[in-house]
Amino acid sequence: MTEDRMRAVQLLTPEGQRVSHPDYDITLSDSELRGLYRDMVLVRRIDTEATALQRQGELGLWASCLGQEAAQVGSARAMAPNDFAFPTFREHGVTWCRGIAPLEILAMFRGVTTGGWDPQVNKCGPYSIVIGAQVLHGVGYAMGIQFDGAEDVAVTYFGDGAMAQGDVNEAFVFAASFSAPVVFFCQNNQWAISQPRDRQSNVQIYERAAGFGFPGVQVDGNDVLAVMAVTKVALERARTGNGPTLIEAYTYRMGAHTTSDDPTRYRLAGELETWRLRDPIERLKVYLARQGIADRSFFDHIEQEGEELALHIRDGVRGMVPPRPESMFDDVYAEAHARIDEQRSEMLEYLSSFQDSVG
Amino acid sequence: MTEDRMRAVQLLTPEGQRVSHPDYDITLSDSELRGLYRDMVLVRRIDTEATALQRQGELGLWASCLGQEAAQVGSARAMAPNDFAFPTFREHGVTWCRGIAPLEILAMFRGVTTGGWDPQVNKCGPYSIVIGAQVLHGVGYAMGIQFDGAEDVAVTYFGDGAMAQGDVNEAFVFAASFSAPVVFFCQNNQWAISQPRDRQSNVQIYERAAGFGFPGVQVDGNDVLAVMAVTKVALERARTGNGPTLIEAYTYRMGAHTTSDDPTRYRLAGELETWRLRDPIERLKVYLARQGIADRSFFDHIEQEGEELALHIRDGVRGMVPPRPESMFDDVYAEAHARIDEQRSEMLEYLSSFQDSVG
Amino acid sequence: MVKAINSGLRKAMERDPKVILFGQDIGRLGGVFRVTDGLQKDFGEHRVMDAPLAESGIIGTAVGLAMRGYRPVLEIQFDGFVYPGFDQIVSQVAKFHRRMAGAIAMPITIRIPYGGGIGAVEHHSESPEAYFAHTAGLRVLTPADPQAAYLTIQQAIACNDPVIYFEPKRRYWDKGEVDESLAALELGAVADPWRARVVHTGSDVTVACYGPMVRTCLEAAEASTDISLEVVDMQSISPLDLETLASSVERTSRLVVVHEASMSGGVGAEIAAHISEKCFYTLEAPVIRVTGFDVPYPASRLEEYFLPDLDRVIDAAERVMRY
Amino acid sequence: MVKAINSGLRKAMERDPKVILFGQDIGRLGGVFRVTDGLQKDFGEHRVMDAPLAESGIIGTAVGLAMRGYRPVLEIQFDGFVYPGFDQIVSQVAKFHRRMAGAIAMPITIRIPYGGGIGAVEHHSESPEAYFAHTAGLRVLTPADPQAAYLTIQQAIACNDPVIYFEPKRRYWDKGEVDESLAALELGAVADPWRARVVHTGSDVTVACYGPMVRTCLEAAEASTDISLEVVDMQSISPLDLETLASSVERTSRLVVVHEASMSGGVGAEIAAHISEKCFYTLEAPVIRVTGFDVPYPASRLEEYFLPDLDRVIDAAERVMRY
Ligand SMILES: Cc1ncc(C[n+]2csc(CCOP(=O)(O)OP(=O)(O)O)c2C)c(N)n1
Ligand SMILES: Cc1ncc(C[n+]2csc(CCOP(=O)(O)OP(=O)(O)O)c2C)c(N)n1
Ligand SMILES: [Mg+2]
Ligand SMILES: [Mg+2]
Repeated sequence: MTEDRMRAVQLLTPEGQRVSHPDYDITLSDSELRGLYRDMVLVRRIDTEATALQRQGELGLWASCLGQEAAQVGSARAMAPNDFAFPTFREHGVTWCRGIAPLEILAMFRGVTTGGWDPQVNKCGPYSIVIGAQVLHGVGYAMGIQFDGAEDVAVTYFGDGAMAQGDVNEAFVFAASFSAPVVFFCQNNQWAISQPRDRQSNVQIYERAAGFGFPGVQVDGNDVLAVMAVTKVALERARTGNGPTLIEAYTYRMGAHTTSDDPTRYRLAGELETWRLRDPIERLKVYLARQGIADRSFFDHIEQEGEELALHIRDGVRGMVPPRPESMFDDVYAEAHARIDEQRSEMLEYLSSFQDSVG
Repeated sequence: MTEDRMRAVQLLTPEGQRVSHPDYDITLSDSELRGLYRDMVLVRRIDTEATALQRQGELGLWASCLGQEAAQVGSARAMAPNDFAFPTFREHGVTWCRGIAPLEILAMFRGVTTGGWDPQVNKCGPYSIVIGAQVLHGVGYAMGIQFDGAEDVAVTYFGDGAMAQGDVNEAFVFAASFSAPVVFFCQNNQWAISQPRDRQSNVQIYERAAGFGFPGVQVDGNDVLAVMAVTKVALERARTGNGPTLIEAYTYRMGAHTTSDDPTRYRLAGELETWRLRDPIERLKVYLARQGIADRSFFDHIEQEGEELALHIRDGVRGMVPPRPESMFDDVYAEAHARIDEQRSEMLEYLSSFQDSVG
Repeated sequence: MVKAINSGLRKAMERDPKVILFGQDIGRLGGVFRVTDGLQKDFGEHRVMDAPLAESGIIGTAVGLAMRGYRPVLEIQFDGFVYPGFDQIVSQVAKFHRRMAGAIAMPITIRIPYGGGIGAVEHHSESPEAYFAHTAGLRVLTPADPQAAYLTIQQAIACNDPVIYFEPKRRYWDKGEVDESLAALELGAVADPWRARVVHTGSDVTVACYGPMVRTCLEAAEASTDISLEVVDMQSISPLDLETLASSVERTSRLVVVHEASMSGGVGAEIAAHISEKCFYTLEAPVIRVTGFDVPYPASRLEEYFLPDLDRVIDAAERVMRY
Repeated sequence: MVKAINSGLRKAMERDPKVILFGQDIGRLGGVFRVTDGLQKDFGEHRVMDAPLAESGIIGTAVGLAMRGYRPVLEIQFDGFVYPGFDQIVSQVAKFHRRMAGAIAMPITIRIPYGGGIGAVEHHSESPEAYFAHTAGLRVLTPADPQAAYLTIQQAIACNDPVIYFEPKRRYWDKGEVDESLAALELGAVADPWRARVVHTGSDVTVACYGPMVRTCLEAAEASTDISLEVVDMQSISPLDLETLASSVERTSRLVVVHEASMSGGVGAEIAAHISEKCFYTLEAPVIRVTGFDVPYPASRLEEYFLPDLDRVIDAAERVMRY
């Protein structure tokens, strides 16, 4: 662990101290810095609220991003509007930054839809659940950027566990082969459900990249400034035709894998304590306060904004209209399909037979 | 190319000159050296004969190993009897060294069987056609060796093209994770059908290993001594509990991909000429002759043995009995299966209806 | 049922030291459904192994383990995650015995929690059994109740052929008597896993079903007052015991087939095609299928409309009676 | 037929600059069957791209290309090599439109040379169409002759849904008139790829078939003197145009279904189940299936016994006539 962190790029220590790095730096305006803080706090508030809603039976499941706010917000805020994000089911910080409404996300976890937003509007793909699959989509999208002669970049998100999947490694091969403008952003949150990262391999994740022919870099994933700095460099590299980069954001999943999980079965409480000291939000807060970039009233204001957001979410989730039964036949095909039409009619006829018998 | 070969371990130059290497060496008796020569010549003879038989319509297909004899023989002869080989469809040199009768191989290419030998007898798996699949089998077998507390090693063969497959990369992950006693032997013959190796990635194949947490080494694949030396080290490493090694044998597919292929569509004749000068058999022959390890009569004798083998193959292939139609129901399941029995009877009944009408 | 499978796995491991379990999170966590709970503790890390997150890797290495004489029992975490391992199953596991001309067997059991009804997110409620039932070289089993699960998991593991073992996850928490004194491997014809079982006798309509739908059909049989339903639990999806089913249909002369998977090309098609052929003169009505629709599994708030339920089964029975 | 598909691809590429071809060895080599011969030369390396040797990678990147507005046409080298890409097809390509609530389409065509009869080695003669036909969200097409191939490949590419396009490789070298003046996308009902085609009229027995078996069944129809066979080329395997088939069966009252794939759970099961239900009162004999057996595709010297041929089709027709 200590050794790992030696290699990780850091610009802000856990104690909120700004440090320098020989290769990476970033200059942000005060309002940008406050913006990052706001993003992280609000994302955490959404996360807390969703966890609560799941406990109350309002959501079927929730996958918490607690502790990973800096990795997600820092990388997503580094992106240009036309860059495209490919998230997994845990990237609430990413979708937040891309401008996807939190209720769109919660609708999926409530089970009223399997997806929803138009990826072209916010340049953000759907939550991917099959581990690794979306990484190939990102590479393909990046190949498309290249063919278009455009300067956008695709950013694909995945976890430490995903590094084992064939799809992720094939994505590395294709990206290298086509020198595609893609950033591979791996959040190493130390766990793939119950499987600890360090049992999978004796080398660091970022080291995988070199053997595929592109650079890898490890960044302190709880340091929003470092994450942003490193991501910006990778984006620039891709944008200027120099191909992919693998970023390993070294972070920690502070919550359970999902609300169905019981992490006490496989990890020690002490580990969580250690990581609490590295909380991504706290360290930025200390820095902002110490530098006089933000004051009490700012922090209170964000707190307040969070409460309002939570209320909005709560009401929104509870008020979600259950989908019409026959909507399951929508969007299966983009063009007319006889079998679908037939089955839809059969269902409607069957359902109306009940109404008759009731009426 | 020149740069590549700088890194490749070499003990015998294309001119048949014995050279030394700081990390690898090998000492072989004269009879062992003559044995390697004999293996390579006979394997090439089998290969030539099979190609001819295919042209005559006796085989459905043939995948030639021309030019890869040193890589195959050198690695396979490095193995201990209880080590286990996992070949692809091109490893005729490997199966030869494992003691699989050439006619067993040819039976598959003739289409009278989809396989045959008992892998336990010669410790050699079937020819694998789906690219990359057998590499995982090798890792699993190696895990089994480990659980048994045995000291055997699994050697998996695959090509440069296979490096792109998810299965091969997953095999690297599993092998590293379990520190399995396996050697990954990649014959980089510069081509995956029409796709040249150097378009796939800007780094060398052996470099892939480091990022998975085990060593990779590049060897001159046309130098049987170097291949054997490097393989022996990798085997020893695995045998003593130190896990996998990736060996990249840098070689060349001198023939077409298979007898169905037409390489003139995608590669220049000059390339072949360059590689002819690096012929694996010629260089050992020069070395043996120059060192007085073998003389004219030995070479003639091997030539003669080759002719006899070719004759044996020719007769054997032509004399192969076509399988009984109902044999397609054999070995689908190891235990009784009602549906299979039913369909077998139906087939036999149907076929006998013809005999009736004829008789 | 979770407990029954757990006990069955334990029995199999006690019986044969070559039986090893391999899958994601099956060790300390005991699997996301706790099916392997406590087994790593009791049998050690070499016999209950957590695998890296790669299904093709899990199945592919199992082929190698089987070649080395092991009897791997794999867990795929959810139905929707078996597809990355499809190639290894279809081209390797299913064909290896043939490719080796019978010289070695592939006694691999692949456990897959499957089906819907638990309010899950995408990819967690699928019924992919038809893909495997269409694949020569594989066997496919699915238990309907805890007792069957306890026995058939042991029989699957003892079988020298590869078995895809589909566990109906919505029935995981079903309680039921499990007689652990029964010796699974010595029951012979009494509990032949490859035979269908008549689990409810009736005279008007035969209802063929398997896995999660057996309980649904039994409930329909209880609830159906006018029409007498005979419920046949197919149990083995491949090979299908169509003989037992046909003899039920010979008595009732009507058949309804029920499964969760989409209708087109589902296992019900094979059952209907076969029975329509073999019982041509007996059938007084066409075989009717009650299944999921030909759409991707819907969002969970819609699953009650997707999944066949008691009403739809009875409705179908009424329809076949109308002929 | 190779030439016809080549021409169809060329037309599609000329019509829409977003159409790109992606696959192993399709560039300079022109594909192992030369289907893409000359296209890289004429359209450039960006529109006809050689892919690394990884099927999941090819299909997965195509999803991303489609998200970027491209219309990828993929080549899988042989039937037996589609399985490593199965997950991307089943969980991504098939479900993406739904997952995006219709916001974007997945106009991906996956070309797969399939079927046996060419004396090939293992994995080169398979008929995996049933897996895809059972998967909601996909369409599955297979042409039977050069003219159909020329038209339907263009229609498949123009379709906004993903289409698995199975090319009957043993018919690649079939010659036949191809009228290239026909505008594939404007033919409408005249050449609707989703409708079955009656390719030979007859009065006694309907024979349903598709792809490579159409020629076999046509030959049977020619050879059958006593029994008059009506041959229906299903053409679209998903969705199946069972309406057209049923109306033929209403005339003949007998049906034989023919395909190369294994019988159990094959497409023939769906056809037989459906027709047995819908034509219950018309059928004078059970629907009989003439198919490959439930074994892995055998060594090539056995394939003549595995594959349905003229004799087996006529034999089946005789059997249904005997009822
Ligand atoms: C192909 C596949 N296999 C298994 C799963 C079940 N699963 C969901 S999340 C997860 C662990 C993922 O770990 P990691 O990639 O580190 O991401 P994290 O959950 O830590 O964000 C597993 C095994 C899945 N979703 N997809
Ligand atoms: C999964 C899969 N995809 C495609 C093929 C078709 N194919 C056979 S050999 C080959 C090229 C293999 O190249 P390489 O791995 O370098 O081995 P080599 O042929 O050079 O020995 C391809 C694409 C296959 N056999 N398996
Ligand atoms: Mg993780
Ligand atoms: Mg090669």
